[in-house]
Amino acid sequence: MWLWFSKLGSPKWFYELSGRWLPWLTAAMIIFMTIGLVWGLLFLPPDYQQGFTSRILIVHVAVAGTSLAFFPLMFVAGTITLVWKMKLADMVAKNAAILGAWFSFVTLATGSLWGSVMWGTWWEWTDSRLVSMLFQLFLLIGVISLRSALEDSETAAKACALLSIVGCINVVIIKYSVEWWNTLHQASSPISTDSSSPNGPEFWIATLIMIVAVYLFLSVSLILATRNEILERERRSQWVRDLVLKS
Amino acid sequence: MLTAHRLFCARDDRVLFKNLNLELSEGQIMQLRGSNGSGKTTLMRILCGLNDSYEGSIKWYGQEIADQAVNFFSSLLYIGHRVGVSKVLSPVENLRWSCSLKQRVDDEAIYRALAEVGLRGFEESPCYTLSAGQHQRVSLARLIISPARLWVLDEPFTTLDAKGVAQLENLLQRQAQAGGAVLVTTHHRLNIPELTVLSLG
Amino acid sequence: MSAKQTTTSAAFLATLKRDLLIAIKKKNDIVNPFMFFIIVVSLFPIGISPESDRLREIAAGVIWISVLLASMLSMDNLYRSDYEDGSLEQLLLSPHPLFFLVLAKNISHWLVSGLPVVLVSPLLAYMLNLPAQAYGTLILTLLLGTPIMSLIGSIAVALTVGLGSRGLILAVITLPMSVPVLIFGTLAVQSTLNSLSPLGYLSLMLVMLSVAISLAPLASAAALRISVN
Amino acid sequence: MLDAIQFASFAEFLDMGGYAFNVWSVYAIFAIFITANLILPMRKKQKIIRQLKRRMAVDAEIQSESDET
Repeated sequence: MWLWFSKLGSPKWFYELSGRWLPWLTAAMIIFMTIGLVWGLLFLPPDYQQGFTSRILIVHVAVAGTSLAFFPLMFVAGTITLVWKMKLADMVAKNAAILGAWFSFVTLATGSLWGSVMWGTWWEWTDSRLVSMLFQLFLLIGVISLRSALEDSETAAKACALLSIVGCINVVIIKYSVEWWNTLHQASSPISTDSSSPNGPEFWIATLIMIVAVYLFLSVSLILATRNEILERERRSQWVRDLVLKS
Repeated sequence: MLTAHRLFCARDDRVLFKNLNLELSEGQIMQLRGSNGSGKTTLMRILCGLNDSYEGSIKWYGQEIADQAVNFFSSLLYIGHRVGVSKVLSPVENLRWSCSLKQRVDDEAIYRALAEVGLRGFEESPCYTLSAGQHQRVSLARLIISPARLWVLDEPFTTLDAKGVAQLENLLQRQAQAGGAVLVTTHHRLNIPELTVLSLG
Repeated sequence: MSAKQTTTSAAFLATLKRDLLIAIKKKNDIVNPFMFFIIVVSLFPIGISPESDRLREIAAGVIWISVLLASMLSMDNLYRSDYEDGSLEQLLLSPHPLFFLVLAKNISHWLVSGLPVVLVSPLLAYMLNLPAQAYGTLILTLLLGTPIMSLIGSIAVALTVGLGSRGLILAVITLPMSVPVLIFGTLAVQSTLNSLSPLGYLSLMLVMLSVAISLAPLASAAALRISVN
Repeated sequence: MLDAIQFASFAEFLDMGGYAFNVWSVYAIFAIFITANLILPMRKKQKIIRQLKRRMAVDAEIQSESDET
């Protein structure tokens, strides 16, 4: 068990393993993405309430659902960095923060494009999901800027790990308090939550396919970025030199 | 009492030291030598437990320091580049705090120690009115008060005048005779007969 | 030797005393954030509207946000000078649990920066036309909320203490984390204004405070060990 | 299968039931997001490898020079 764990932490081992996985993951991503997009755009019948705007939701829900994975991911990576001093976890965490910020931003952008049709407004403070996603974005930006501010890479790794752990706990508290805050203001809100989810099994199947596709995209992109990070940080080691010579 | 075994430390790709072994026993004064950037300060901070980015083992009386931090910290006195003297406070107020982090101390002992390091008359003046050498002397007063077995001193001689240097050398020898140990970095030629030297880099 | 060793509570008190002493001697660090708070609050009526009805509605929020901003300012000094003069290293090398020493520093920081703000808040509430029945709730929320801010801010300060120029990074990290405090602080005042009991919110803030007291110093201590490397 | 397509003409497809701007913006953002986060790391990898090659060439040169002297 311990051996396996330390092996998992070895960047070289990860680089080789991920190199073997990457083609399969990419292929699966392309397949799911194509099915999801073609079905979503061409075949999905218009929702009886929302018409063709339900096509927005397919993408939005997939991205939003996936971006919920980032704080747990960074929590785990941060714990591993602090407890076992595993460098690989930090390399993943660094890129997860950046990718997570992208995800949060796209969630907000697509959400407000959908909201502008359904609610007639681009931004709605009474939607707790949008508000807590906004603060998730802020927290991720905080982690990213802390890393860029700290020069020593080891200090940066540990500091960001700690901040991610604190941030995760906070995201949960923020989420619940914003929800609470919202229920009290809901009276004055133009939104009724019931209308926000279209019915129909086709919609959910299409969304599910997109969620799988986006998760696959997340792993492919994260692996690509992590591999770059490995190459940069391990540039002095023999195996990276051999690899560069071969390519 | 303090042993380090196969220490390895690299900072951003640069290997500071590897496979470094060190043994410090009672009554020993050890001087760390090495050019600038050879890792003297880093080694000291690692040995004190301030810096944990190293590989290898450090033992205090045969037990890893990480497993007995409380025990180790109460027998350790460290004075770094930054001597730990607040400019706003007076020497007495500074010592009252920094000593009480480790042991019980009365004002009388503090005044006596300050007089011994030549700060009589400055006890109550705020430290920003004192010179760098006098700051150093305030921190040296802690050596007199402290019962710590192990002293780790990073460049304690730099700002001292000739008299201060002699006095500190004297203090180090007194500590060694009392069965304590000293680890010190300096570029000075120390006037201490039984000196062990460890060269880095 | 063990007979001469200090107890943790003695080290705690010594640290508390020292920090208060430093704060009293460096008056600017206390006075400036405090003045900043008062000035920011008095800018709102000019920027938004001098009408008393409008002011009454925003009073609690204005005071709370100004408190958050002022605490950002005062926070910067929590560990900085200790880091620069080496006292922080001495703190880390103490045999006593860092948890309590950090807590002592946080308490002293709150006493000199949080408490004055709480004390002056009724005056500002009056200037913003907050109805008198809400004063008690406002003070209570501030009493519970400002220490939470000090404790959370301490983590961020500890993480950034080694930075040469940190600019606004402290605010970027800390302000998003202050959202729950802000929400419950203002909700409590609002519900008093609507003649509802604020007890639920206050007890929630109390829970948050006790969680912060028991966890935040741990995180701060870990952050200090990381920063002083 | 083709009759399951919800649109009678290409123009209707583009129109998206009147919500063309919103729907197509979302898909455009999504497309940019996906491609950017796949292409950028790939390009970065090539850059890193190029840099490493250059550095290794320099290292080898220094090595051979010091061997000669």
